[in-house]
Amino acid sequence: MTLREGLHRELGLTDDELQAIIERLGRDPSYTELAMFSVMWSEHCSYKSSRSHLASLPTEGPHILVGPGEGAGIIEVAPGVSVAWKIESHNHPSFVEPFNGAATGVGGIVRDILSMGARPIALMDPLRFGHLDDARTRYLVDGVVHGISSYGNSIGVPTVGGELVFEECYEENPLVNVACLGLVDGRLMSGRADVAGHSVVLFGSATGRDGIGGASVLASAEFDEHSHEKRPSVQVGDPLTEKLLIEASLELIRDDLVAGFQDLGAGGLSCPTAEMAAKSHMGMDLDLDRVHLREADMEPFEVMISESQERMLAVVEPGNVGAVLEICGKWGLEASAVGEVTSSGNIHVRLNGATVAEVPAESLADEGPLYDRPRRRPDWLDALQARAPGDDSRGDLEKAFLEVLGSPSVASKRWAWEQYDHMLFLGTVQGPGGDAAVLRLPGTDTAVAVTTDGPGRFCFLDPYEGAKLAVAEAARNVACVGARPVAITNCLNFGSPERPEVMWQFAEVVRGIRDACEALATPVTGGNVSFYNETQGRAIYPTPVIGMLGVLESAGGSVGLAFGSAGDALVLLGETRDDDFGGSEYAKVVNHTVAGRPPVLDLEAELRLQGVLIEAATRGLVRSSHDLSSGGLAITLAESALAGRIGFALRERGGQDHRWLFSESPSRAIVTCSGAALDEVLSLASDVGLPASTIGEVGGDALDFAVFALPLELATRTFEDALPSRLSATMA
Amino acid sequence: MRARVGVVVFPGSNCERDCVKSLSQLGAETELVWHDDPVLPEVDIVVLPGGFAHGDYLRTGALARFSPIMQAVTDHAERGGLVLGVCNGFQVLCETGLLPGALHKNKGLKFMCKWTELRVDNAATPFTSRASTGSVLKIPINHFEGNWYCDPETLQGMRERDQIVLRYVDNPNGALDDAAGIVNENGNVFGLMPHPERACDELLGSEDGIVLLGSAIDHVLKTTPARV
Amino acid sequence: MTFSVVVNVMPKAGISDPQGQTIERALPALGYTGVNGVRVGKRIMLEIEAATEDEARARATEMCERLLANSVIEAYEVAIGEARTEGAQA
Amino acid sequence: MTFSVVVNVMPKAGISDPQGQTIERALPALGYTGVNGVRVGKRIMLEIEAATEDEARARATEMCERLLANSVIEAYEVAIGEARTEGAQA
Ligand SMILES: Nc1ncnc2c1ncn2[C@@H]1O[C@H](COP(=O)(O)OP(=O)(O)O)[C@@H](O)[C@H]1O
Ligand SMILES: [Mg+2]
Repeated sequence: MTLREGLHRELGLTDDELQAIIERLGRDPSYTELAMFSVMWSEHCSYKSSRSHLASLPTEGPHILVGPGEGAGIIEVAPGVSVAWKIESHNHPSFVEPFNGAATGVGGIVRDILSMGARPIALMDPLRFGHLDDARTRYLVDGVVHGISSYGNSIGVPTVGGELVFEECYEENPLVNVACLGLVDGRLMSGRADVAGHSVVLFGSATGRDGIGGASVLASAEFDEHSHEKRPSVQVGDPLTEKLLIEASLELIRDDLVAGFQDLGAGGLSCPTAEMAAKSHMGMDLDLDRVHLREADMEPFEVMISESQERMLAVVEPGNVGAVLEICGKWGLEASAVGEVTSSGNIHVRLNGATVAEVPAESLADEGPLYDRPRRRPDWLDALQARAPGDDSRGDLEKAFLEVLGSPSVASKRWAWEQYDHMLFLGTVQGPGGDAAVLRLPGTDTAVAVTTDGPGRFCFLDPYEGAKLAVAEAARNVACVGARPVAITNCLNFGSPERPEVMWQFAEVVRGIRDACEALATPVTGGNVSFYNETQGRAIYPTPVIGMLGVLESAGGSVGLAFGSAGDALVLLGETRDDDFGGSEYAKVVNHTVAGRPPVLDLEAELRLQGVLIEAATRGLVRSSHDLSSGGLAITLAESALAGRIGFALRERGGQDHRWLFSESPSRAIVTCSGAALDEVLSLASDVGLPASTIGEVGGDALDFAVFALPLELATRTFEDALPSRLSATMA
Repeated sequence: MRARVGVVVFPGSNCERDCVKSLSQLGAETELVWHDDPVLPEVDIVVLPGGFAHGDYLRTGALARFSPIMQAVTDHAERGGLVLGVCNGFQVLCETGLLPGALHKNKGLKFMCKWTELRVDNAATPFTSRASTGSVLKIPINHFEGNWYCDPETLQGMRERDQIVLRYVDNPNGALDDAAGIVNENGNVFGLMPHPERACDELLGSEDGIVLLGSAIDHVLKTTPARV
Repeated sequence: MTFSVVVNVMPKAGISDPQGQTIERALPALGYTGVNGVRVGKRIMLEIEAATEDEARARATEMCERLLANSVIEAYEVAIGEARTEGAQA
Repeated sequence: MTFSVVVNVMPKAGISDPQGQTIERALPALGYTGVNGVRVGKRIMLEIEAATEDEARARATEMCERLLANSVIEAYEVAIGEARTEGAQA
């Protein structure tokens, strides 16, 4: 059989890649094989541009049971209590169809967690969009949030936090990242197929022509005489089936019926079959007649690469197949043994007894191309960094404050998170709205804190420094609630890796994450790379989203951001530098500028601050704790006041007013404490050489910044109404 | 003696474990009951928990109503046994006809998860005896379809019989007469949109849910002859 | 024979329809004036095997009464489309 | 004049319809056999003021494209019913 000239290119494979496939097989691939290679060797599945860089990240630590390479990282958070933690992107599908794109993004990450044998217990949704003035953006925001709400709530996994950021650069490339936390439920699973003769059971939704997308050219290539309708590649989520998949999977694992387990995501059936077999140096025979199909007349290549949602693959001892099918049946899921593990090393696919593909599993899973793509520091970067950062004073401080407070990226995200069940499992000690969510793990007394952060503007101005700032901020958020940061997962959102500038940004970001994670002792347990986030050559800001996991000594000891009692002292921890304005919210909102260099981060100072925050929380010294990030001191004070529905008055000020109030120097936090605890808090700081000063006190019903003051009421309205009022412009 | 509670699990239910946890904490003996079972175990209280039975496809509660267990639940209710439907469970009870009315989409057309304040307007039911009439409970809601409706005559009768037991202080979803929780004419079947099981722990924000769940347990202990 | 059946389920007259109201309110901002009385319901299509059209209608009606519509808030109508013989079924 | 307009929105062929599938799977347990191909969509009824039927249709179609249907996954059809003069409007 000869392939139509150029077919591989339409499938996204280069001429060299095709040549490599032919050499590996010693012959031309069949259409089905070519389809399998095209998905397995895609950037998404093979990490061909990113792998060599990611290898430099620290991945080991005393608590890390499983690092990158499996469905999710596994972290032991207390003796015998382990969690799975992972983040994924679903950017492009959410742009095409926001509701279903986001919904199926949730479904995908949940199955990653499930594949480890963990019960998914929490979601986070870091989201980035263009400007809300644009009607299409409003449609996307509404659709994405609705999709996450609809799917996440239905499958019974609470969404406990996230981000909602608005920047022009995301207009044509919104970022829909979703992180999921799971609690290991007994036995840890792994995607392996160790024993020849074990059965391979596919269960969940029927396989349809979903997500075949680009590969649909194969249909016309192979079957020119039929006119195959070009199928929509949008996938529709079925949360009920996903919920049943969760319950059935956990029951199978609890009953010890599963030897190896993996989800079906990108790459469809090709992916878990090839990866599980390759990991165990085994092969698999698959019989496509046994795959339950949604549409009768599907081609073998379609069955092998369909990305139909809500499916899992289990490797099962033959004697257990009956029990497995029975449990699936009880939960109303279709299931069938579609093949068996062999020692051939090949993925051997048959239809009606005839071979349609027979390729080494390792060639699909491990021998994909590896690229060291050219990198070049963008030639515009020097000029950008040399420009003034947008730190001019505009005179009217109160006006500037309200502009920043009401800017969509800073304003309250209640509009989003009230659409999410964030309380299920009776573990949400601190839900959305604070620095990090605090979760008491079901059935245990252990609590963890989770947050995500990804300061795209900082990374745009300096990817290396920006990435360090991202990790530091995420760790600081976790430390604020009193948790010790222990590990990260990360989602790296970038433009096209084929552009040297983007590849340079990528390498710099990875280097920044590495350095920060090493300094903060928070290894990387896995993550996701999303390239090609660009439209007409205009890439998004390099946007690493860091998902930080922290551990608390006791759930009851966590600290929130809300001010507590009148008379409590306001203590500013850390050092404020006057010129930390590059990429700041003030520069952007008040001066419409994104330029200069990002704030300077000293990782040693950061560690000292976090140490003090954790210690102060653990000893029960502080009533509230909140880091300084977007919008600087002014916004941090306002958020804590609004959350506690109580005002404050500043007594101290430093330097020029707008600099003192809006500079975004990192490694700072505001804690409040009673007069009785004040000395101890101050000495905790001075013991480690951390600057600390009492700058005012809690009380009253005004935000009193000394240089101006305004009623709590007004600030509340500005903060709470900003998103709903902009979004309701033409919502339907 | 302990009150025995059966918590029904439909495909798509998700609050069953939370109900078990909170009720056990209050001293009840709890067990999960699979929807496909045609018989109920020996229980004093049946709980239909929150979640998305059958995905809420077609209408909330529409398919769950046909689960084999629902006949047994109906029989239990007709014998005077207590039935508590929380959120999705309330929707199932309305579809089944054990409670009047129907629940449609929230007036804002958004899912809502938030704390609400509820006024107890009838403290003389088996589910509210620990409260006093007029007292206010802080309990969260978590739903898309909590906008309760019934026809005017039905409403008239329900008001006369004080069947609207809980009313929102600040109606979040458009429910008729601010209804958050209602009972049947006998008072032994109670449906409410808010989640009392989520409000049984100060660490999570409130313990007011204990008032409702505890009342039901009290009722069982008071009215059931001691078991051996 | 197999009958194509369409069931339309609409909110009953007099019952508030938040979905319809929301669309109606959104329309002027999109430049559509002079649109009123927006009501949103469901359209359910099914294929029923039955000997006669009357039987198909009777079964569809019963399904509406018991399942497809909630008579407290919804009204339904049933329309029977073309019939096909079994063999032709997809 | 005021035209009664009906818009039917259904999932496109090839797009999975979990709701329809779930209902279909549930039916046998409720005693309904021989029911297949269940698809669930939306039915939207509205009243449009327009000078002619063609104008009403054109506006309804545009509204479908922009708001009422999601053309990525849904197909729609527009039907124009009777017209009434302004005075008779409800
Ligand atoms: N899309 C979202 N979904 C859920 N919660 C969100 C979302 N966006 C923001 N939040 C919550 O709002 C709060 C403020 O977010 P953010 O300003 O990003 O926090 P921080 O600056 O501390 O990182 C956090 O608790 C966050 O979890
Ligand atoms: Mg913070």
